[in-house]
Amino acid sequence: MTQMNMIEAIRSGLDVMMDRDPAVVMMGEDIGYFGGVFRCTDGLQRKYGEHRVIDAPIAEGGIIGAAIGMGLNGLRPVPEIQFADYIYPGFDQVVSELARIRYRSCGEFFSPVTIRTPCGGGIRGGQTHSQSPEAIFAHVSGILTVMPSNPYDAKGLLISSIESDDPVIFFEPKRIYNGPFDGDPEKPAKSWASHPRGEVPEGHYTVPLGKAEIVREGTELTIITYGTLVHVAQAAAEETGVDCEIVDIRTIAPLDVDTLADSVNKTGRCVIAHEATRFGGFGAEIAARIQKECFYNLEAPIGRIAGWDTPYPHAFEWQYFPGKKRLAAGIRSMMEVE
Amino acid sequence: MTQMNMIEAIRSGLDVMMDRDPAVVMMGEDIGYFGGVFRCTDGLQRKYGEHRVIDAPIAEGGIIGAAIGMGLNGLRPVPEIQFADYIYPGFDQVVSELARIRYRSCGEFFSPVTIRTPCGGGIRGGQTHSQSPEAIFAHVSGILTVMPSNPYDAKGLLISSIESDDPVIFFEPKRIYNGPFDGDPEKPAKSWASHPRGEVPEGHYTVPLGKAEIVREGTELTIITYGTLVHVAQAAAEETGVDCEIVDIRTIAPLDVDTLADSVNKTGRCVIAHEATRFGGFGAEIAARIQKECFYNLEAPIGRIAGWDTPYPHAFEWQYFPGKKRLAAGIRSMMEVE
Amino acid sequence: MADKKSRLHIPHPTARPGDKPDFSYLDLSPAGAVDKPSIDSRTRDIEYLSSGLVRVLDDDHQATGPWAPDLDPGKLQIALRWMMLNRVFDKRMWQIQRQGRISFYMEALGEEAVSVAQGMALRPGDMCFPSYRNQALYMYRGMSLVDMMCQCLSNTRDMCKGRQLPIMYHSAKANMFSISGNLATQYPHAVGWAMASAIKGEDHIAAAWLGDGATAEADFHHAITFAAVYQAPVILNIVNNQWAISTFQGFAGGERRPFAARGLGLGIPGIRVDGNDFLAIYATTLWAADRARRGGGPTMIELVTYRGGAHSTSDDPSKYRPKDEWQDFPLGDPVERLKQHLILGGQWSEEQHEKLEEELTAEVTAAWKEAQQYGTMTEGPFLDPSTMFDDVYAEVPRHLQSQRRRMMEVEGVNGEGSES
Amino acid sequence: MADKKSRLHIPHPTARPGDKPDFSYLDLSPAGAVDKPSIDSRTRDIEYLSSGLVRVLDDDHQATGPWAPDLDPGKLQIALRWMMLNRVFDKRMWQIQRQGRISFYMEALGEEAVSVAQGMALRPGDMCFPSYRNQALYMYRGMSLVDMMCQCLSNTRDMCKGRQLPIMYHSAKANMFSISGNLATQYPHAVGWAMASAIKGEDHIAAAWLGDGATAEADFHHAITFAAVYQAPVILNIVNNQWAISTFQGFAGGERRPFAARGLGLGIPGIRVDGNDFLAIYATTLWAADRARRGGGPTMIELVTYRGGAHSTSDDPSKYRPKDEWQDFPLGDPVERLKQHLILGGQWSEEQHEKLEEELTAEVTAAWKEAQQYGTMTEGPFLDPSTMFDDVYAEVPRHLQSQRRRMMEVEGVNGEGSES
Ligand SMILES: Cc1ncc(C[n+]2csc(CCOP(=O)(O)OP(=O)(O)O)c2C)c(N)n1
Ligand SMILES: Cc1ncc(C[n+]2csc(CCOP(=O)(O)OP(=O)(O)O)c2C)c(N)n1
Ligand SMILES: [Mg+2]
Ligand SMILES: [Mg+2]
Repeated sequence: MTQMNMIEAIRSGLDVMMDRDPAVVMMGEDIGYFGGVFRCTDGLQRKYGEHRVIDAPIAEGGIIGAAIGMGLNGLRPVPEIQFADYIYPGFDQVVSELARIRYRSCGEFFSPVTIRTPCGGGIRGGQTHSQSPEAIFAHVSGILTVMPSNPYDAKGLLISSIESDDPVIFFEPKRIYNGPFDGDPEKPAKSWASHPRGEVPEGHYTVPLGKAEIVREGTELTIITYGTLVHVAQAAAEETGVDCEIVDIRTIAPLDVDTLADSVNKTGRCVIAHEATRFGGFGAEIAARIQKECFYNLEAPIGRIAGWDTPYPHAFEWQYFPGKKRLAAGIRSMMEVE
Repeated sequence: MTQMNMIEAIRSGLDVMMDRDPAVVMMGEDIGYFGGVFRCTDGLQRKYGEHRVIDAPIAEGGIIGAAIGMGLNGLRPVPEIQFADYIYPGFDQVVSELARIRYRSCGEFFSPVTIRTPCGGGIRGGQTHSQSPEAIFAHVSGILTVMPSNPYDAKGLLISSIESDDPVIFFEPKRIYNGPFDGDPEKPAKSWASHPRGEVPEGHYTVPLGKAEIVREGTELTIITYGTLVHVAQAAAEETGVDCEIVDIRTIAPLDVDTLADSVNKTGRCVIAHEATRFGGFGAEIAARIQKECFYNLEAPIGRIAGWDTPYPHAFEWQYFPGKKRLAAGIRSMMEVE
Repeated sequence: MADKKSRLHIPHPTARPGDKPDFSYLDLSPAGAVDKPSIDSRTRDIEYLSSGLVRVLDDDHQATGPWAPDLDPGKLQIALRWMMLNRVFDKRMWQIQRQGRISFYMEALGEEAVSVAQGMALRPGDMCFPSYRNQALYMYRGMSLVDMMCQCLSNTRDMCKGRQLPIMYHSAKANMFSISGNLATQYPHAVGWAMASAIKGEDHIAAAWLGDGATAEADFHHAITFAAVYQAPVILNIVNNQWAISTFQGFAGGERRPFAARGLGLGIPGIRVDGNDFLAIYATTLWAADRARRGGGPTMIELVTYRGGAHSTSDDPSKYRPKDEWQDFPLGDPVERLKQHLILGGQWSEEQHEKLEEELTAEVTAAWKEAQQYGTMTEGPFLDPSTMFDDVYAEVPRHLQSQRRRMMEVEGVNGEGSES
Repeated sequence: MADKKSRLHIPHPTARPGDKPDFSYLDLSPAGAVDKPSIDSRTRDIEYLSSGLVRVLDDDHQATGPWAPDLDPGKLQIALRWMMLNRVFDKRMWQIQRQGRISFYMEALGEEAVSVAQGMALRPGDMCFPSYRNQALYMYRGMSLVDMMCQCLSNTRDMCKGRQLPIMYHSAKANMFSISGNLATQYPHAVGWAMASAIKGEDHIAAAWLGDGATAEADFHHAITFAAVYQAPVILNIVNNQWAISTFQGFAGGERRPFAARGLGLGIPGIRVDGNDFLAIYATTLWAADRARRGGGPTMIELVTYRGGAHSTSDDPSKYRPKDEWQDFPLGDPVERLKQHLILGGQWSEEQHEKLEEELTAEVTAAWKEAQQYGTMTEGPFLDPSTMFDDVYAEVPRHLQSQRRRMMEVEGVNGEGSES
């Protein structure tokens, strides 16, 4: 076990897989010689060569399209999209091709691509370096959507994703690359060094896809969340003193409904939290399922705390971000419901 | 008043707007000389000239990108995307530009584009001519998303969309272009001729954006739906004998929550129906809101009847399509809940 | 605004319904006129290949010039056979669609030489990323007519298990990729496949096809950019059949420079070839394949041809172009030209031709008879609809298992339709 | 697989950190060497413009050759002033970012001639679609330094009301479009804008800028396709500063043909111009603008320059290129070259230059002082956060009104945070 931050854990996951499987190749903007703008691929080109860690033209659609073709020819490509905000030019290749090839060819062809991309705000990136577009991928059948919340899961889920024969969109919440962030930008940044999930095995291990994790047990209210908000939820729970159970869904699609429903059936109250815009966000799908599965046990309507239905503004990112205050207020007001 | 089918109503709406406002221009694949693969623009190039009804290269991203530029220069472009399944190559221009220009320039720039595109299945189009991608647009702040269910609304909503200074994605459910379809493919096709909403004024009128309509009053259960499913819902309601209230939301974003909530608060039961894949579909957002607004009046969990979470298969479109049988079964089982 | 005259340029085809067909816009070279360079040539030294028109068969059906390939008559007879089969097959399937027995069809009328000649010039280990007008590639690479018909019928033997529109074949065994409904998406796949081949140090190449209209799509640009940057061993074919549904090739930017020139700005050589000249296509494809195999990188090939029929069974070309336009197409009919070439050489005769046509017709009829035994749209056996939940993922996940159960219940008598 | 050697071509820059800079890959022409054709020329007759390098200022700083524009010294002094202002401004803003007083910055070091020369060659009614390195275009078109600084500060006078990253200016009044974070998206906008101008029968043209790296994006292809098809009156500029963050221009396909050639396949003429030569840029831009205005359609201009600084304040170029590479760049420094040209003509002196630099520094200092009065990141006045709900739509819809109320409540003391 070593202490790693999320960048190191992701790099370690890539390293392990490149080492084990010569079919694993990477391609992306600035990922090769330079090692990536967030350094996730630092050193890997030196180690595995520029034919396996490939600098790419600035064409997200081309990166994904070519990666699909590589996957069809026996490779296991792990392209990087520099920011999730820039995945849209490749959206057609994801929706119409990556997600569909196995289906339309009845399994004769498939392309086991894992697209890594940093998402989320809180780094003063403005509206084009802060988005969390997981909901639009979750709606597309044929791909898996994953978002880890800590170094241990990041590496384990990444390895599972690369090993999976299904295509995966792997979102990396960049706000927590360097440390768990509890939603209070005024406080000094914490590092992963002192966090139990910053302890990461150096070798190969997996965290299963499609399995949520209860990161805090509680009896009064369930918070269902993922990514950066897992840490915000923990802080908000502490602050309110409410005995919250916190579930980190980890895989967005397919969703581990049972773990979620069991928790809410136990606590009777549910708050869903994510950073993306609320309207049509992934919280809607969770809420729709939970009200169905837990109808007779719900003591209050399910609440959603999310980014506002606006773009992510540069100056007001902390007003936009569903931080500790907003979450704590949501928890408190839900506890007032009889 | 004339009887029009939905194609004629849309064409009439375009005609009225092109006549009233010289800034209205159209651009799309095969829309000009040929009049569109669904004939929605038939005759308009002859009438308004090839500089206002413009045949375009096969590049959906280019069509939307150029339309945005035209809109920035005082025109009011109404591009057509031949099938909603082909809007994805233009997704980045919609999400990152069309939806954002007003916001990022604080209103100094905006582009009043209305993108028309036929959606939905039931015409043996296979998985790439049958999709209903409204949910992924609904999640994007800064654009409106509209889907009419009949000729009268189609024309009135289209005129409102074109006149709106906000960008609109205007989905046209192609299965009901020629007649209201009740979800039973075995029955002879009905035409709009005998339908009250096939009566369409020839001139200018509007149907307001953002307003749902109660298309059938009832007391026992509310069906919230839009597009083709409005007609399926009516047939299913008849078949079950349950006194359903049916709400046609018409505008997907922004959603007329009040009308929906009032209805469910009255009936105490709610089924949401749409053709798109259920997981992460727009029904999730509706369900999430309804459980919130109507929590204390709900007598049963909200149900969602939707396309399965698979691509839309050519041979099994009627097994995929959430037809009368599936809806009726959903209504019945919900009425069994005490 | 209304009082000023628009200065926008709008491309116009040379003829519309009622007009006399006019192909004066097509730049032609006589057969044999275009030099054949060495495959080591630098792009800038062989730019002439993109503006001339490589032709081998002259007006008298003689093979002539430096590109004339060394192919024995037996091979040419085989080629003729595949082209004829393509045509006979298409004709029958078109009728079958008109009878309402399949939902949709697309024919390759007038473009048969493209698939057959290119199929023959490639090696079995090369990977093809076809468009929907390359059915003869599937045939040539071993897909049976019955299998193709069963795909169009979405029946129990359909390789696509009813999931795809007719004509959207695939065959991993034949190294033929699955056809997509979305134009141009296969182009970057071919480049990525070729990159992988290069990474693995193999000498298989990839080839991709799309239409003149589809060159406007983003994926065309992505593909040529990646192909140029990494010098991928790939052949990028543009089948310029003059039309994209109702839109003539000027709307794809073909008014000023041939499509073959599209990659020049990235250093990709382009060859403009007579797309109805079997020998010229074969020769240019072989040249490009050799070049790619020896590390010379991508080549773009524009195949100048004409869409002899409607775009698809949903289309009516009499609405937008002269009815008999094809008859005036200066590059003629590919089947007729190869036939006459063989006759000229004494290796074929009208009688043999007629007889072969009858044989092929009988073959297609027999295939159709057999195909129907696996089910039609109206008569069983029918595909099991529960298979629609397979292959969305490598394994059927729990939520699809439960949706499958629900679907079976609803389709059954005592259905109940709430969500799973 | 592991035992075979990869055949994939990987582009390599000529020098990496520690290496001697090596610009031998750059094709250069001497000043005056490239002919100036008439604006009526057909694309195929002026292809040479895309491979040569249009230069006016020779090594002795003399203006020479057919492209030498007729510009009086007063105008050149003004141009020099704007270029120097750009540089002084950038330097200060960079420092300010380093002090943590703005969140981000991007400078145009070494590329100042592009914006100033092109700005001067266009008319005020022409519409500009800039990239993030065209700050001098905004300056030249009348945006005050204070306004630009306030934007970077996201303060109460920020034209973007705090919504955009620093440097993402806009000005409708100045016909300067709003900068997007997404590369290349502005390219089709410019073409659409120009199409609208043509449709309306106006003679305004549009101009767009993007970098060498961004040419790989789909929107580049869309833009050139639409521009070619409709002969839109637009100038499509590619600022080839050799680098895209850490990636040299070979990864954008620049190894084999100049970027200026990218439109040739569609019939769009391309001009390759010395991007550090004010006079050459001015002359070529004027030529292209005339051509567009008279109905000649689009022109592509590649401006060959060098990114003198880091990509942005988040970047560290010493990681991927020789530290002093810029010093060896054969086209020199645009400011220095115009300065020497003026000195040579007796219209400028080192003293004047020094004095002007001092003046400009003072001007920037004064502007910074003023800008801070409208607020900084740490000190008020602050923007009202409730404005973040404005301008999502033309009018604030009900759901955003209620989210705004909720936000104000939560930000207040007795917040409650459930959904609206
Ligand atoms: C992305 C996308 N946009 C639009 C269509 C609709 N469409 C199908 S074929 C076609 C015309 C294609 O023309 P071309 O590329 O010239 O090929 P051809 O049919 O002539 O062989 C169009 C517009 C599509 N299938 N995919
Ligand atoms: C769609 C998109 N992809 C990636 C990025 C990240 N990015 C910002 S600038 C840049 C490099 C651009 O290089 P170039 O086009 O040469 O312009 P330069 O910075 O050299 O002026 C990249 C990759 C982006 N902003 N948008
Ligand atoms: Mg075509
Ligand atoms: Mg650059």
